This record gives sequence, C-alpha cells and structure tokens, in this order.
Amino acid sequence: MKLVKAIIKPFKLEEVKEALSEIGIEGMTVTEVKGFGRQKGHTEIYRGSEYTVDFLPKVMVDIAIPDDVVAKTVEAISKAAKTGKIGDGKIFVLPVEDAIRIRTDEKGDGAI
Amino acid sequence: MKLVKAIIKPFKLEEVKEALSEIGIEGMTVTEVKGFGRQKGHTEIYRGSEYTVDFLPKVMVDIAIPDDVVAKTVEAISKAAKTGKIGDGKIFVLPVEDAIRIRTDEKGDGAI
Amino acid sequence: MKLVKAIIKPFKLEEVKEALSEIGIEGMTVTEVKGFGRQKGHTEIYRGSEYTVDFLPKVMVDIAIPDDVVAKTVEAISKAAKTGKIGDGKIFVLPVEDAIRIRTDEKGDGAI
Amino acid sequence: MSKKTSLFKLLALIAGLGLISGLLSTGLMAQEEVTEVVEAAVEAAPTPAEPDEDYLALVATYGATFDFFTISNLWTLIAAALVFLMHLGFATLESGLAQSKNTVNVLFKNVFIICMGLISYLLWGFNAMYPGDFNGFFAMGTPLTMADYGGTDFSYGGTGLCMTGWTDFIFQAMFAATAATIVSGAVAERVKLSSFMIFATLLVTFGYPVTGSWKWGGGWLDAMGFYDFAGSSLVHAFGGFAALACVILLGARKGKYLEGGKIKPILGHSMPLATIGVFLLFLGWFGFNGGSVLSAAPEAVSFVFVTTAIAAAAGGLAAIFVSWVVLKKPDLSMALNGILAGLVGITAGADSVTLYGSVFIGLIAGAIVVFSILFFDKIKIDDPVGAVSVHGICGIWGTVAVAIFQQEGGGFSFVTQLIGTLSIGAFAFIFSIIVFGIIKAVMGVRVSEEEEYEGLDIGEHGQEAYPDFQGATKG
Amino acid sequence: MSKKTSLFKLLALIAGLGLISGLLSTGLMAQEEVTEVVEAAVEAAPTPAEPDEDYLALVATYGATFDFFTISNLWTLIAAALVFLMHLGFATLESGLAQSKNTVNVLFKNVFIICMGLISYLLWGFNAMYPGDFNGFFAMGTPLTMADYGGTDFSYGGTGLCMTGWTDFIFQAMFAATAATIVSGAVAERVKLSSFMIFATLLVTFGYPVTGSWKWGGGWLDAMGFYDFAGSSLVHAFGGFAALACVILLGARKGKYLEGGKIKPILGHSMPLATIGVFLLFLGWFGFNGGSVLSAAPEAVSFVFVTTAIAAAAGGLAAIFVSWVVLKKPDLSMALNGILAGLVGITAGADSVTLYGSVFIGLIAGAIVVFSILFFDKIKIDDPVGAVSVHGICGIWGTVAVAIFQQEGGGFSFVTQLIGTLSIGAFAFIFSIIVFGIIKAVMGVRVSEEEEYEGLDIGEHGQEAYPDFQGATKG
Amino acid sequence: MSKKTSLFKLLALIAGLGLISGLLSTGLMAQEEVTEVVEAAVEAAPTPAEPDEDYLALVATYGATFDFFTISNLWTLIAAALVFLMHLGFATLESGLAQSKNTVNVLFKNVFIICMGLISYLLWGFNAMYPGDFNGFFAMGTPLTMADYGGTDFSYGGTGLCMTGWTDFIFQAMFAATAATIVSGAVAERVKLSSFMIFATLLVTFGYPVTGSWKWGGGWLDAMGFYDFAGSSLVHAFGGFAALACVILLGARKGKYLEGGKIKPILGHSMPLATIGVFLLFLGWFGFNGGSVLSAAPEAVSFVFVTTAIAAAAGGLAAIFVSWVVLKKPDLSMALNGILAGLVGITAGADSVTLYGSVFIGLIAGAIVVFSILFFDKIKIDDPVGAVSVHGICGIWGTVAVAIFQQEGGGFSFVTQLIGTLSIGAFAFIFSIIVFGIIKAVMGVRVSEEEEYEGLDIGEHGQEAYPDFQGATKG
Ligand SMILES: Nc1ncnc2c1ncn2[C@@H]1O[C@H](COP(=O)(O)OP(=O)(O)O)[C@@H](O)[C@H]1O
Ligand SMILES: Nc1ncnc2c1ncn2[C@@H]1O[C@H](COP(=O)(O)OP(=O)(O)O)[C@@H](O)[C@H]1O
Ligand SMILES: Nc1ncnc2c1ncn2[C@@H]1O[C@H](COP(=O)(O)OP(=O)(O)O)[C@@H](O)[C@H]1O
Repeated sequence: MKLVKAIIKPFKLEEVKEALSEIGIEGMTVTEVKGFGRQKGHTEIYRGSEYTVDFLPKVMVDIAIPDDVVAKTVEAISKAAKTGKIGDGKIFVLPVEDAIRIRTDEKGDGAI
Repeated sequence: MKLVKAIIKPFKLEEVKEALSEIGIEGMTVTEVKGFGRQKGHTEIYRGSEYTVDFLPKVMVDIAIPDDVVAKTVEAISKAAKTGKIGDGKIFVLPVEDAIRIRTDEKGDGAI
Repeated sequence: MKLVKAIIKPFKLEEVKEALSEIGIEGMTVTEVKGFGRQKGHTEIYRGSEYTVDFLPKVMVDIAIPDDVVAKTVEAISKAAKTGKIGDGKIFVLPVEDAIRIRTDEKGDGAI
Repeated sequence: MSKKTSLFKLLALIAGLGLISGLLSTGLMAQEEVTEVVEAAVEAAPTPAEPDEDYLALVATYGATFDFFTISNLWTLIAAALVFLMHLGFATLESGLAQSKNTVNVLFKNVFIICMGLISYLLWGFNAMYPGDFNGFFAMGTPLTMADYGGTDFSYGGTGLCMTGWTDFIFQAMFAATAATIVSGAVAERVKLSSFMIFATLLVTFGYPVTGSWKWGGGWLDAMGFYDFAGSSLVHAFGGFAALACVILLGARKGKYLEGGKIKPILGHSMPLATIGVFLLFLGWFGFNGGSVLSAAPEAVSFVFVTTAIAAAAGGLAAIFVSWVVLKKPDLSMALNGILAGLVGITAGADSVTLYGSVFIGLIAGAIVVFSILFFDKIKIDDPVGAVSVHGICGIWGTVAVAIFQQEGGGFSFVTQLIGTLSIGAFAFIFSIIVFGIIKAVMGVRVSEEEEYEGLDIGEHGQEAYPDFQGATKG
Repeated sequence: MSKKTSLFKLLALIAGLGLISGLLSTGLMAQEEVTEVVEAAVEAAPTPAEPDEDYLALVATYGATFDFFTISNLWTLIAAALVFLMHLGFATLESGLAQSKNTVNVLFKNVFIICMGLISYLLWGFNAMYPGDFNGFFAMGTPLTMADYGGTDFSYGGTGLCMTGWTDFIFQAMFAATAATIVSGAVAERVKLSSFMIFATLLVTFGYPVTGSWKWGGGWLDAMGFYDFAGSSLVHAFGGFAALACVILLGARKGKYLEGGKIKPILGHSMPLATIGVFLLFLGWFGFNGGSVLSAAPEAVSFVFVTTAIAAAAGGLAAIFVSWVVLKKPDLSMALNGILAGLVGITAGADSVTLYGSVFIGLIAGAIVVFSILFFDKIKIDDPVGAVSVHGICGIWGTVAVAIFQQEGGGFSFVTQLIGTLSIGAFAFIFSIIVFGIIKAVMGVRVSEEEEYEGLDIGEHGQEAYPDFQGATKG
Repeated sequence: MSKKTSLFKLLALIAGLGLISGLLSTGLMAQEEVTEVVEAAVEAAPTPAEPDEDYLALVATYGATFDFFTISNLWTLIAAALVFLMHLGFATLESGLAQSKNTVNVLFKNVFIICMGLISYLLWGFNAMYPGDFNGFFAMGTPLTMADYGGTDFSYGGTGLCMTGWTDFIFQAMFAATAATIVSGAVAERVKLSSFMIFATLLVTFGYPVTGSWKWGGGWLDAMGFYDFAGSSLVHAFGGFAALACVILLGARKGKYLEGGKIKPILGHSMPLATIGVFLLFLGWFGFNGGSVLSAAPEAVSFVFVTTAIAAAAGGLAAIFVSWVVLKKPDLSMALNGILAGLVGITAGADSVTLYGSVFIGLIAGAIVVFSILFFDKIKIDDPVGAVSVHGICGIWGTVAVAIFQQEGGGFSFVTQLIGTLSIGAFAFIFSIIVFGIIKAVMGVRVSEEEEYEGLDIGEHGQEAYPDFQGATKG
C-alpha cells in the first residue's frame, strides 16, 4: 500500500478529484497548506514595506492506494493538476504498512 | 518507529485523545482536513443550484510511536473513534526512520 | 528520498525557512496544526469553567529531500527551531519512494 | 536625535504643503465667490419666507405644540431604528458565542425573528398589548388598520406619548421581537429549527403582549404602582425566564456536563463577532431606554442617556474586575456580559434613579452576572450565551433596584417592584413551559444527537457559515 | 428541586445586595444634594431665559417656521448618515458573498465608490440632476459653490424640501454612489479593477443624474405623473439594469456554468459578514426612505418607517418560505435577499401605498427574488450577489406596485409607472452597454483567467484578506 | 435572444402577480376603511389639541426657545451615540490590523477604555475640563452631581451650547475615551495589559482634560484666538502624540525591524474587520463633528456634514492614488487610512473652512498619511495601525489648515494655530513619557518575549479569538 501525497494548486482540486474518480479512486483527504518552492512568491507591499510572499496557498491531497494503482494514480493527478506553469506542485509516494477502516475494523487494501 | 495517521470525525477527537492518554501516549499532532470517501456528502442547494458537498470536515491525527505499541494504539483509536456509521475514517500506519526532539536533540524512540 | 516532517513553534517558521534556504533547500510545504505533548497546555477559564488547552498552535513543515542531505537538513531545522523550552517540537524522517514534479513530469531526486 | 530631525522635516513638509495649498485655494476661492456660511444667512437677510400652505395646515391641525410633537415623534422613530439595530447586535453576539458549525442556524433564527416579530405585532400583538380599557389581565389582539393610526396628533398622548400612532406601533414592534431573540441565544446549538420558529412566534404573538398589557397597557401591575421604565422586567426578565423554561425542557448540549460533575466549556467561535454584538447592543440601548421617554423632553432624554451609559460602563468594569479576581484572568466574554448586565439593570429605572444609583446598579449587575453564569453552569442549566443570567437575573435586579436607588420623592415600593418582576418572570416561565412542552411532546424540540455533533448548519440548512476552502471545492 | 432552592438563594442574594447598596447610596445621596431631575426644572423654575441674539437672528431670517425647518433639516442629515451606512452594508454583504480570495478587492471597490461618488457628485452630479429649468431630458453639471448653498431657508422648498442646500446635497450624494455599488456586487470576482473604477465613475457622474433629472429634477417623467418616492426605479432598477448590462458584457465566472447545463455554485465565504450587511442595509433604509420625505412631517415619516419595516419583514418571510418549499431547505442567503427585495419593492411607494399594500409588496418581492435568482442562473447571467434580481427586478416590481396598492385618491397609473421604470431601466442598460462596451474594447474589463483562479486580492492588490498564518510567515 | 424572451416572461410574471395582488388588496382595503395618511390629517382636521400641562410647564421654564433647545439637545445626544459607535470602529479597525493571536487583547482594551472613560469622566474629567473660571492652565476635577446638571435650560449656553448639562456631559465623555483608544492601537501586540490599563486611566482622567481646558474650557489657548472646532488637536493630535511617546518607550514588535534596515511587515489578520472599523468611524464622525456645533443650527450642522464627508472622500481618493503611484498597488489599508486622515484633517475647521478647502484638506491629509506611515516605519517607530500618522500628524495638519483654508473674514492665524497644536501635542507627549515612563520603571510595560511570540490572547487572557477547531477539542 502506498500513500500518494500530492501538493497542487487550489483551483485544480476539483479536476484532480474527478480524474481520481474516473480511475475508481473513491477516498482521499485534503488539507489546506502553504507552499514554498521555485514559484517565488510575488513581492508585495503592506503599508509601504516590501515583502515577499513565499508561502503560496496550495492544497495537499493524501490518497492511500494499493501498490498496483500507484502509477495510474500519479498519472491521473499529474495530468489533471498540470497547467504547465511554475508552481504546479509535486507528488510524493510514501510506503504504508497498514490501513484500518475504523467503522469495520477491516485491514489492509480492503480498508481503503 | 511508526507514524500512525488517523482520519476521524471531528467530534471524536477528544475521546481519541483520552483513549491515547490511557495507554500512555502523550504526544500527537492534529490537523483540520476535509475528507472525501464513501460517506457521500449531502446534496445541498446554494441560491437555487444543487451541488454535492463531497468534502466533509474531518480531523487528522498524526502520532509517532515505537513499533511495539502500534497495535495497541490502532486499537485504542479505532475503538474511541467508532460510531459504526459510514465516514468514521481510516488509520494508516507509515514507517518512520528517525525522530528528533528539537529541544534536546534526543533521537529515536526516546524522542517521541 | 526522505520526507522530513518537522513540527515547530509557529513563530520559528521564518527562521527555519531561512536556515533551510541557506543549505540550499528551496521547497517545502507548511501546514497549520495543533500539537499535543509534554508542553501541557495552560489551564484556562471560559465563562467560569476551567479547562485545559492541550492543543497548542504549531506549524508542520514537510520537506522532501534526497537521502544524502537528511542529516544536514535535520540539523538546520533543529538549530533554527530550538528555544530550549518545552514544546519546541519534533522532527520525523519518513521514507519516500518516489517524487514527481507535476509541471514537468520529472521523477525522483530531480523532482524536488 | 535623527528621529527628531526627521520628525521636524515631516512637520516642515506639512507646513510647506500647507502654503502651497493655501495659494491654490485662494485662487479657487476667488472663482467661487466665497461667502461665509453662517453669517451670510443673517447679514444677507433674505426676507423671511412666508410659511407655505402645507405647513400652515399642519400647524392648524396640531396646534402650537406641533414643533415639539414633530421633534418627539422623530426621536422615537430614530429610537426605533436603534432598537432594530439591537437585533443585529443579538445576531452577532449569539453567533460569535456559538461554534462555527452552528453559525448559519443562529443567524437564520435572528433574521426570522425580526421579520416574524414585526408582522405578528402588526396583526395581533400591538392591539393586544395596548387594548385601551380591558380587564387588566388579558386582551385580544386585532390587526392594525390605517384608520386608527392615520390621524393622531398631540392629543394622542401629550408629552407622555408624543408621537403618531405609526411611531408608537413601530417602536413597540421593535421591542416585541426582542423577547424571542433572548430565548434564541439560550437554546442555540441544539434546538430544532422548526420547533423554535413555532415557539418564537407564539411567544411574541401571544405571550409577550399579556405581561406587556399588565403594565404598559394599563393593567393590574400599573394600577398597583409597579414601575418598569423601559422593560427590565417586561422585556428582559420576560425573555430571560422564557429562556430558562426552554433550556430546562431542552437539556444541555451534548458533552457540556461530564460525569463526575466536570463542566466542559464549549467555546464561542469568534470573539470579534461577539464584541461587535455587544457594542451594537449598547448603542441600540440608547434608543431602547432613550426612546422610552416617549417624547424628546430634553432633561428626561438626556438623563436617561447618562444613566444608561454609566450603568453599562459600571457593569463592564465590575465584571472585568470580579472575573479577574474570581477567575484569575481578565475575561473578555465576561466583560461583554457585564456591559449587557448593566444595561439590563438600568432599564427599569433609567429615568428615575439617582445619578450614582446608576453607577451602583451597573456595578452590582456586573458582579451578579458573573456569579449567576457560574451558578447556572453549576446546576447544569446550559445557556450558551448567558441569556438567563443577563436578561433574567439582571432584569429582576434592575426592577427592584428602582426602589432602592430611587430619586427623592419617587415613591416606588420594593415589595411592589418584587411582586411585579416575579409575576412577569413567572408568567413567561409558565407560558414557555406549557407551550414549549407541548411542542416538545408533539414534534420534538431537539435535533438528533448526530446532527448536533455535525452541526446545525449542515443539518438544518445544508449550508456552511464559512464554506471557503481556498478555491473551488464544491462540484 | 435543588435547582429551585439554588435559584431562590440567588434571588435572595440579589435582594441582599440591593439592601446593602441602598444603604450605601443613601449616604451618597446626602452628599450630593439629590434633587429630582425633571420636576426640579419646573418647580425651581428658573426665570425663563431670554433667547440670545444668535437665536433671534436665526428666527428673523427663517421666520416662524424656523423650528420645523431645523427639525426637518436635522432629520435629513441623520437620514444621510444612515444612507452612508448602507455603503458599509453593501461592502459587507458583497464581500460575505464573495470567495475569500476576492475579499480585499470587493472591499476596495466599495471604499472607492463612496469616496469617488461624493466628490463626483460635488463637482458635477448634483447640479446635473437638479438643474432647475431644463429640457427635461439632459442637463450639464457644474461644481457646487458656496454662494448657491449658503443662504437657503424655508423658502427653498417649504415642507416639500425642508432643508438647507447643503443638506440637500449631502443626502442626494449618499444616494448617488449606491447605483455603482449595486453594479460592484454583480461583477465581483472577475472584473478588472481599473476598468471598473472608470466605469463606476462615469456611471455615477454622467449616467445616474440623467434619469434622476427625469423625475426628481422635474423632467419629462415627472411631467407625466410618474411616481417614484425614494428610488425603486431611479436608484435600484437603475443600478440593477446597469449591473445586468455589465454582467452580460463581462461573462460568467470561470467554472460557474459547466457543460451540460450544470450550474456549479460558487459559495460566499462568510455568512456572518453577509448577514451584517443585510441588517445594516435594512437600518440604512430607514434613512433612504424616511429621509425621502424631505421633511420631518410626523405622519409621513412615521408611516414610511412602518411600511418600510413591514415590507422588509414580509419579504424576508416570503423568501424563507418560498425557498423552503422550492429548495427544500430554509436558505439563509435567500432570506437575506428576501429582506432586501422587500425593501427595494417598497421604496417607490413607501409613503403612498396602503398599510397592507406594504405587506403584499414585500411578500411578492420576497417570492419574486427567489425565482428571479433561479431564473438568471438558468440563463447563465452570473450575478454573485443577486443584484440584478434584488435591485433590477424588484425595483420594477416596486414601481408598478405603487399603482396597484395605492391609497384611495392616489391617482397613480399602472401604465405610467411601467413606462417610467422601463425607461429608466432601459437607459441604465444602454448607457452601461455602451460605456462598459467601449472600456471593454479599449482596455478590457476582465482579469486574466489565471488571476481569476488565484484570486483578485493577490492579483489586483497584492494583499490577502486574511493573511494570518499563526505567526510570522512573511519575510 | 432567448435571454430576452425569458426576461420578458419574468416581467410579465411580475405584472401578473401585480394584478392578482391588486385584487387581493382591494378587498382588504374595503375592510379596513382605508383613509389617506397625510391628507387625512389636514382635511378631516381634528380640533387642534390643547397642549397638556406638562408641555406648558416645560415652555414656562424654557421660554420661547424651548423647541429649538429640544431639537438641539436631541441632536447632541444622537451625536454622542454616534461618537460612542466610533469606539466600535476603533475596536474593529485595530483588531483587524492586529494578528489573530492578539485579537482578544485588542478587543478587551477597547471594551475597557470606553467603560473606564465614562466613569472617570464622571468622577473627575468633566469638571476638570470645563471648570468655569480657572487659571487657564490646570483645574481640579470633581464628581458630577445631580444638582449641577438637573436644571439647565437655554440660558446654559444659548445657541452656542444648546443642551442640558447631562447632554453636555455625555457628549464630552464619549470624546474623552477616544484619546486612550488612539494609543491602544499604536501599542498593540506587545503592551502589558495591566500597565496599559493604568496608563489609559491616567491619560483620560488627568491628561486629556488639561489640554481640553486650554481651549474648550476657556483657558489660555482660547484666549489667544486658537481655533479647534471638534478636536483635530485636542483629541486627535493629543492621542497621536501620546501614542508616539508610548511607542518610543515600548519599542517595536519583535521581528519587525531586522538587521540591515530591512522592515518586515506584520500583517493585520482581517481586512473585513478593518474596513468595518473605518466605515463606522466615518459614520461616527458625523456625530463627532456635527455634534460639535453644539446646537442643531441648520446651516452650521449641514455645512459640517458636507465638509466632513467631502474631506473623508478626498482623503480616501488621495491615499488610493498616492499609494498606487508610490507603492505600485492600490492598497486597501492605505485607502482606509486615507479616509481617516481626511476626517482627522477636517475636524479642526469643519465649520469654518471653505467648501473646496475641505477638498484640499482631505486630499493633502490622504497624501500626508501615506508618506508619514512610510516615514515612521523608516525611523523604526512601530505603530501597527498608523495611529501616530493618522491622528498625530494629520491632527497637526488639520489644525493649521484652518488658517490656510479659512472662509473670508475668519481671522485665524497660522502661527496661533501652529502654537496651539504643537503645545497640545507636546503636552500629550511629555505627559505620556513621564507617566508611561514611571509605569515602565515600576512594573514594566511590555509582555515577555515569549508571550509576544505566543500571542497576548493566551498570555494575558487565556482566551483565543477564534478557538474553533471543527468540533470539541477542549477538555
Ligand atoms: N522539497 C519539497 N518538499 C515538500 N514540498 C515541496 C518541495 N518542493 C516543492 N514543494 C511544494 O510544491 C509546491 C510547488 O513547487 P514549486 O517549486 O513552486 O514549483 P514546481 O512544482 O513547478 O516545481 C510548493 O509550493 C511546495 O508546496
Ligand atoms: N484512500 C484514502 N486515502 C486517504 N484518505 C481516505 C481514503 N479513503 C477514505 N479516506 C478518508 O477517510 C474518511 C472516511 O472515509 P469514508 O469512505 O467516507 O468512510 P469509512 O471510513 O466509513 O469507510 C474520508 O472522509 C477521508 O478523509
Ligand atoms: N508522538 C508524537 N507524534 C506526533 N507528534 C508529536 C508527538 N509528540 C509530540 N508531538 C508534537 O510535538 C509538539 C511538541 O511536543 P512536546 O512534547 O510538547 O514538547 P517537546 O518537543 O519539547 O518534547 C507537540 O505539540 C506535538 O505537535
């Protein structure tokens, strides 16, 4: 089992969700985050002092999936979230050792 | 060491916290998240247009623990967070390679 | 590749960010979280009832990095985030199996 | 040093700019034939205008008191607008002290109450509350008609009710809905919306005018010499004890009172909203009390402004210091409640207590409210906004305080005041126990446990108060 | 049981505290030579003061009507202040119904509009709208001067316009900016800031005074017998149809209308803000309508207060129940729109419809607005705050409703009313299509797709509405 | 095309609904014997009512000027209520511009200040500020008594102070607390609560009345011909320079000024709150300036409304465009400060500058404030809300602007104005340096570095402004 952690632009969330639905993924957990990366933030001015907003609003999507659908999942996310512009985000794949569905106490791939 | 990542219903947080305290776990990190899963959201109406709220408020609890208490921890969370209704959430167990307590620079199991 | 997950005091974020910049790390994702730990919260009073705020505001920084810079990164964070007082936070190191840059579809270390 | 030089430069800059703009404006002045404003009127003395016919007709109708009547009428209308604003005050205070998952529900109830209150008072309440001659205990209401209210003049009420019938109606109508609003806060976060809407309608339409008629309608309490200037009892204690009845029938919010007697506070979600609410209520109270003079009589209105403001301030200070001593921290929510407590306390005697009486009334109300909130929590009466303490308990206090702090020659009796306030509170309590009890039996008054946990916003309205999630997340 | 004992103890405590403070205050009273407030004035009867010279000079200037003139003038000023507050109402309503990423932008536009509106009305609009004799269709504006407005007295307008020229100006100036504010809400979340600022300036400066002069300036509609008391058409339908034109030229927000006819709602980010907005607008409307009496004539002003409040309440109730039936849920945002619909509806006839006419006008407006919002969404006119429905459609409704619900002897014609409101709407629509069309051609009216996605706050202002991120995150 | 047809259908629907309701209402009208509202009064002419005894007694006391006195008194009371609302304006503005972790603290301070201000002004301030004959520099205060203020009539102040003593007190009391509120914003986010509370109490009680007495109490500045209509200097510059002193003693917020001269902005957490604050302040200023006429004299009050609004609007526009040019972005927070700057600027001469003078005063104030904020940041005076610039610097500007833009015949001297404003600013500065300095030495004025980082809400109050965390997370 893997945890796919995708950091994407907020307004792409819906498309990513739909792309995942299409390949049959029906569970995910979403967090509002701020991202720092190459997409250097704008220089802004607040009451006269310049500052750089390095931390841009992003959305992080955590998806636990069986090993065999990782490639498909990553591709689906990547395609849906791409704008081609800097700051599109990253996908990380982390190993997961176990999963439990709280409601039923099911374990493993069946739980996700 | 493992990272237990539990996604639960928000109002269950307190009970989960207490259940963990009881088995001696005294550290955790909590994030507000939105969950998408089988618990298909309600169909709602805003100014006349129907839409489905798929993203429901959840709380994600991250707990780093030594390997030997994983089972106990998962059980404690599972029991405390269960309502038996759809949407109760998931627990994922991820491997952790190292942990550091910033204050003391302690490493490993002692740090958590 | 590793995911370094640092939970720190909110006002230390900037210093941590700068420390990371200095050692050449130019990407991270930040989440607002609430932490529960030894730094037992204050006892507070709301309209006359005492309660303990166990959940204190923290910031979680996720940084994906190549294996070889893990030590350096952990050290940089640890140094920047330390106040020496209880509640300084933790750093967890998790294994990452793959990383993808959405914009370019680059994979692996090059993607981060 | 360098700071001072720079400051000096800045001042020099201002002076410089001043000179430039002086030159500029002199040019402009020439163009526009500058004349002095006030003096011009006097010196250039246009022949005094002949009053036009409309005006003469008005004066012919109203007599020599027309101008005073006009001022008084206008003041009461402005006061009505201020009392209206109190409904926004309640809406923001109550939603600020509720959890965010119940915010839409709290706001909705307040929007409903003001709309319903105005209409029901039009169709029934006003005429039930001010019935003219009646048995002193209960009168039937009827819809207002234009005939009754279109031709009022000074003879309607002299300096004692110096306004048109329309003004009388709208001022009283704004008051009427307040009773239900008080209940709204106390039952927040678990009451079933439809049940509450029915109860609130019945309370405002049929309950409130009854006790209102006892005093302001010239009923038995009035005959007895009971005094309640602007409604410490008739509005606030009434609302507070209705709230108490409902809370008892409804039960506490899940998770508030734990086994072992532990109390778990459920925190309000926005202190700025709550603070906005209290400031708006404070402002509105100038209309609530000031308008209750029912004319613009200068000394009465201005004295009422002073006692009202002073009691509110004293209440705030008392609550701050009492909570600081008792609870060890300067508690904002207690300070806010203290201000309201002072305001409720002064309401019964704003025109007839002494100046320093208003200070003491406020101080004591501010202290009472802190202990009262603690007390009700201890006996497991779960009142999220403290409505029972602020309006009920301090309403009683304010009513009896009229006798304690009365001006020389006032002649108010402590016993009469006590009888009056307790009768009104008792009526509100019993009325509510019966009506809310019937609703409970018939259709239930509480949302399901699950809905309570998930929040009433989703449960009752399918709407979130703060749905934003950084971009488009709804499909 | 134990509850009751405790409650009893609390009441006893209050009584006890009362006694103590009674003693305290008696001591204090002795010290301060307590005298009664109101009676003192009468009994101790100071010799009536000789009016001072200033006052005699004023009366010499204004004649016997001076006091009435003063009251009326004061009321209109207070009304102007209330109308000013409506701009805060719009600012909060519109920002509450926008996404958080566009909040700064919405607020900024509202701040700009009121500032610009006042200045442009000073320099052009007022004199273009009230030109005195003119061709009935269009007049040139000129800057106000002190000479014209410094010496006004009762003869300026009798009881029909009972105020100084300054008051006349400031009251009308507060109205003027409203038209642009209405548009602001409709084009929110995608309009280019600079383009909007130019359009709003042109609309307020050159568009609004034209239709204004048709009726209130004594132009052709006035001559025809058209009636629009406070501006259902002249302000609201004008703004609503200008908004419609702009929305058509601008297009819908990205992602609102999906292929296959599906509509994806884009939710407002803060229901408390939106609710605050509507309550403030309701309050401000007492000035908007009440001030439009243009004097403090007691019956007229008080009747207008009643019809205004009643229509608003009826509108709110209608929208609540219609949306409950049609949409299955009691929708807060519809309730809020219903209140506004009722207010817009009553604006044209607040002084001249019957009492129950105001109930019906409100009820129908509240129903209309729900269907109208659904309707415009169906034809893909994307209006984030419902401005076209609330102001445009209900503005028309209110104008024709004057004829339907008029008081006996009113003599208003349905056809004239319809001609008037449609002419005004048409002018606003065409003016806006042309002006906004030219701006679109020359400099564009819409932000880039990317900016729209990222939000206009960052894009146009480099500023976030809620930048906080638990501590210092900016470097 | 289809859009148009649909629109047409909707209009047809409205017309249809109109007809139905017309029929309905005709039925209803019959039932309620519809009579016309206004005409009825005239035609059906009830015999003019005999004025009742109460009224005759009032007139006997006040003489022929009673009605004018009543109007004026009422206006000043309403103005006091508007000034009260400014305290909510400050509370929301300051908390909006603070970080969320310090929000409860900012709100608490504002709640405390208004409560304390009213009580301290009652017990000391009023009589110290308006002592009657005194040495011109300093007078002792005493508590108000009922005797002194219960019997006032027109002779109290003629048209120049046309109100009861109560009104005089409450209007001035609302002003008094403002000075401390200004300081509150400047020292936000690091000042120790208890120290601030002590300082604010001393400033309002003992500092403010001194300079107040110099001019409004008839002291040396008044004798010199210095003019400050409503307090550009006496209130705003006073508060601004007290703030400057405190900020200097207090030091900047941690992390604001980095080594190498870099300035790190610390962003306010809620732009909607800040915007609400400025609109409320703008509204309140109609009472602040308009009420300072001290009667309802029509021309004076209406002219003051106009200059106040125009200067505010000009200030907003100037700040928008200056910040757009200088900072490259249209900055909402600067626009808000610009409005306030214009308001502070016009305060000294609202009744006595020319019409276009008010435009220039506003424009220049709006420009000054932008540069002043930049300037103070450059010299490391850390003032989170810009209080020193808005109130201090623009207060000076407004005071000298009276001389620059005065109406013909005004006779104000630039030098006298400059002396006056600088004396007042200097007194405020020195008083604050000494008092705040002593408090600093004795008990400290700053929270610990740790508390500053964690936020004063937890540190001082153990309370969060937005404690919600999706459900119950507190145990
Ligand atoms: N090393 C990293 N670890 C964690 N998150 C990262 C890392 N690098 C980038 N991110 C996240 O990805 C987002 C996009 O990265 P950025 O470098 O701006 O653009 P791109 O994805 O086009 O390379 C960042 O805002 C941040 O949230
Ligand atoms: N594959 C997944 N990856 C990550 N989070 C998931 C996944 N599936 C479910 N979740 C999380 O668990 C929550 C509950 O899941 P859901 O399918 O609704 O009910 P249940 O837990 O009863 O199966 C979701 O709201 C979501 O936050
Ligand atoms: N076992 C754990 N798993 C996850 N997060 C933890 C754990 N223990 C502590 N934390 C996080 O680290 C923060 C600091 O921990 P705490 O025990 O209070 O102090 P210290 O870091 O000084 O030991 C906590 O607030 C929490 O967010």
